[in-house]
Amino acid sequence: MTTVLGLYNYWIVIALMMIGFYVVIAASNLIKKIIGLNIFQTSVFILYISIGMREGGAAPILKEGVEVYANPLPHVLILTAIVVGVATTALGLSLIVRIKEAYGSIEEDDIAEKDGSL
Amino acid sequence: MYLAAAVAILFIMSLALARALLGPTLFDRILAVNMFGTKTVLLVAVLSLAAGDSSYLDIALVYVLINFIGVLAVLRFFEYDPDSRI
Amino acid sequence: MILDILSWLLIIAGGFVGVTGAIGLFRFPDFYTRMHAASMTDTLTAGLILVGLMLQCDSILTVLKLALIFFIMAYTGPTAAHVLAKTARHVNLKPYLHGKEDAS
Amino acid sequence: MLLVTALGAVFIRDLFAVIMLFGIYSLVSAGFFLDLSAPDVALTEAAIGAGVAPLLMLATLALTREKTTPQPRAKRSIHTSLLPILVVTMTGAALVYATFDMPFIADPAGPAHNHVAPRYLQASGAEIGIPNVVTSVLASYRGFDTLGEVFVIFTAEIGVLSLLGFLADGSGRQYWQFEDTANLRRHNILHVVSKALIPVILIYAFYVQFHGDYSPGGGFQAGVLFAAGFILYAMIFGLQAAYRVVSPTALYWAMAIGVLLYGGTGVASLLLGGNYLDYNVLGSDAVHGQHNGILIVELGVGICVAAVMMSVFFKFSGRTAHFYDDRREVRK
Repeated sequence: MTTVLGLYNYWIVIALMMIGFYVVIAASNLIKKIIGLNIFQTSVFILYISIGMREGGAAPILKEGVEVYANPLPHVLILTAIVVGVATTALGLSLIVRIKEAYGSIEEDDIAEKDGSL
Repeated sequence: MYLAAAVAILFIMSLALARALLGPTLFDRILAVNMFGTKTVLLVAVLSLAAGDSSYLDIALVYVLINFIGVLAVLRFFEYDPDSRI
Repeated sequence: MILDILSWLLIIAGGFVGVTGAIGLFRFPDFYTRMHAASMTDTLTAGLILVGLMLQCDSILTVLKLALIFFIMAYTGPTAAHVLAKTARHVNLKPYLHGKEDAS
Repeated sequence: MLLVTALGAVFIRDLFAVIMLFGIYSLVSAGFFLDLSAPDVALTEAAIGAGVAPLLMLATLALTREKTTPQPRAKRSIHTSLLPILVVTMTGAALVYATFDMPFIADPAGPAHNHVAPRYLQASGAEIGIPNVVTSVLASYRGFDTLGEVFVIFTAEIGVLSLLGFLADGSGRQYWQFEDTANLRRHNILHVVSKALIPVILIYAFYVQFHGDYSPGGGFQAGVLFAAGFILYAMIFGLQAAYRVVSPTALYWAMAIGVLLYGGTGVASLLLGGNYLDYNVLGSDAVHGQHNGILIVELGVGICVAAVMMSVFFKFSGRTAHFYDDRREVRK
């Protein structure tokens, strides 16, 4: 695929990224914002992995008689990024829990309202 | 032939996805997610045989276990509030 | 050769049951009937396709791995379905009875 | 399919359904990774995205959801709903325009395939001697990166601990002192089935941990899987039973030990005359040294990740137990 259709992976990534972006800026619920961030994050993962893929490449586990492997470097980066991603998601969620305890709501509008009245 | 099996499984998965999107009650969604998970396992198994790489089956096994745990995690959510209605 | 045909028969049967169950999941009127379709598909399709694949592969390790997946699926699938149905009963999800619309 | 799921996550208002869809979304993207021949990543994404992340989100939802259904919000002004769409479309268009300079998918001439990656693929067989290149790059060539990632996970857990690790109700009670009413103990069949299943999960986690040199797997995936086994135990038998098996304090120690094991390996190689995290000096020859180094480092990663995941789960559900405990007292 050497035509312009060979770029389809980027377009999928961009579409996902924009969906995630939209959720982050448009949703008022904080949990939903976190989910948007996660969708955004996954789109970056897909970008890396699709860059690392090669035509007819096997998984990067060395075997007899296989010549072409996928690029292992993006795999390593993304593998760690996924685990770090869930750790930071946990941090964000715990912030949400604290916000709920302090403000009694996780809707952005309510929180802004309370802040304004203080 | 592997392709045919994969296509059949993908078809099942898309119907399950539709049910998860439409699902009037939460339980319909949980059911669809569960079914989606098991079909992913089958898809991975078919792909692994088609690619001739048995190490993909390890991943399928992880999917089975995680799927089970995921469903239970959701059900536990209902236990908090015995009065909860859907 | 016979093994090949048998395996493809099993895989086709599995695919057929699966597609039927998926249509059931999509079309049935309420949760409990959908559950019937889905859980039957979960076990039967998985079993047929996995056994079909087992007959297809040549290394004993792959067969063992597939068998392990099969057993764990046959073990967890019905359990999950059982707990799901029980919880649904517990929170008073109403079944669809006698054509009456029952808003639950 | 990925797009449909993501869009669904945008439009459905019910948070519970969104979380379910997020689980599906993770499974689909894991399948996509597998199709792009990245089994290690698919394994991680399946365990994390479909297992742990929705679990934490559900716990948060249980803690924050409203008792009453929220009022239908007043119709937003056109200004607030159009602006995000405009911003998103413009950013998207700019990014699509940028893709025309990117290499085509699976093109061997792409820049990502022509710097260090071929060296890893060609030389790691002789230099490190384990078949899974991902593991050797992870633990050896890019050991510093991974050390940094482990520190990030550790720090994130410290953050969670400082946010949720104590209860501010002035009673001096700890979050693990509350009866967990949400256990699934009354499901007898489930009880028996998981009793048999949990050892299988734990053994499988060890397989993923120590067989990671030869097949997809390694410390990160094994840690998550191990934690998932314990989380299953805690879900079914209640948190109190799980605390008796692993006390929260033991988890803090395990986290620190995991990180120290990784860092200590580096110091050991320093003391033996090599560079930091240079495993060549850890064995009788370079290849053996690499083997030992990778094994220990992966073990450190596994311990740290498992402890962090369990600890985060304990905090979230311990807090949920406290939340519902208070609520019951109010009702009385």
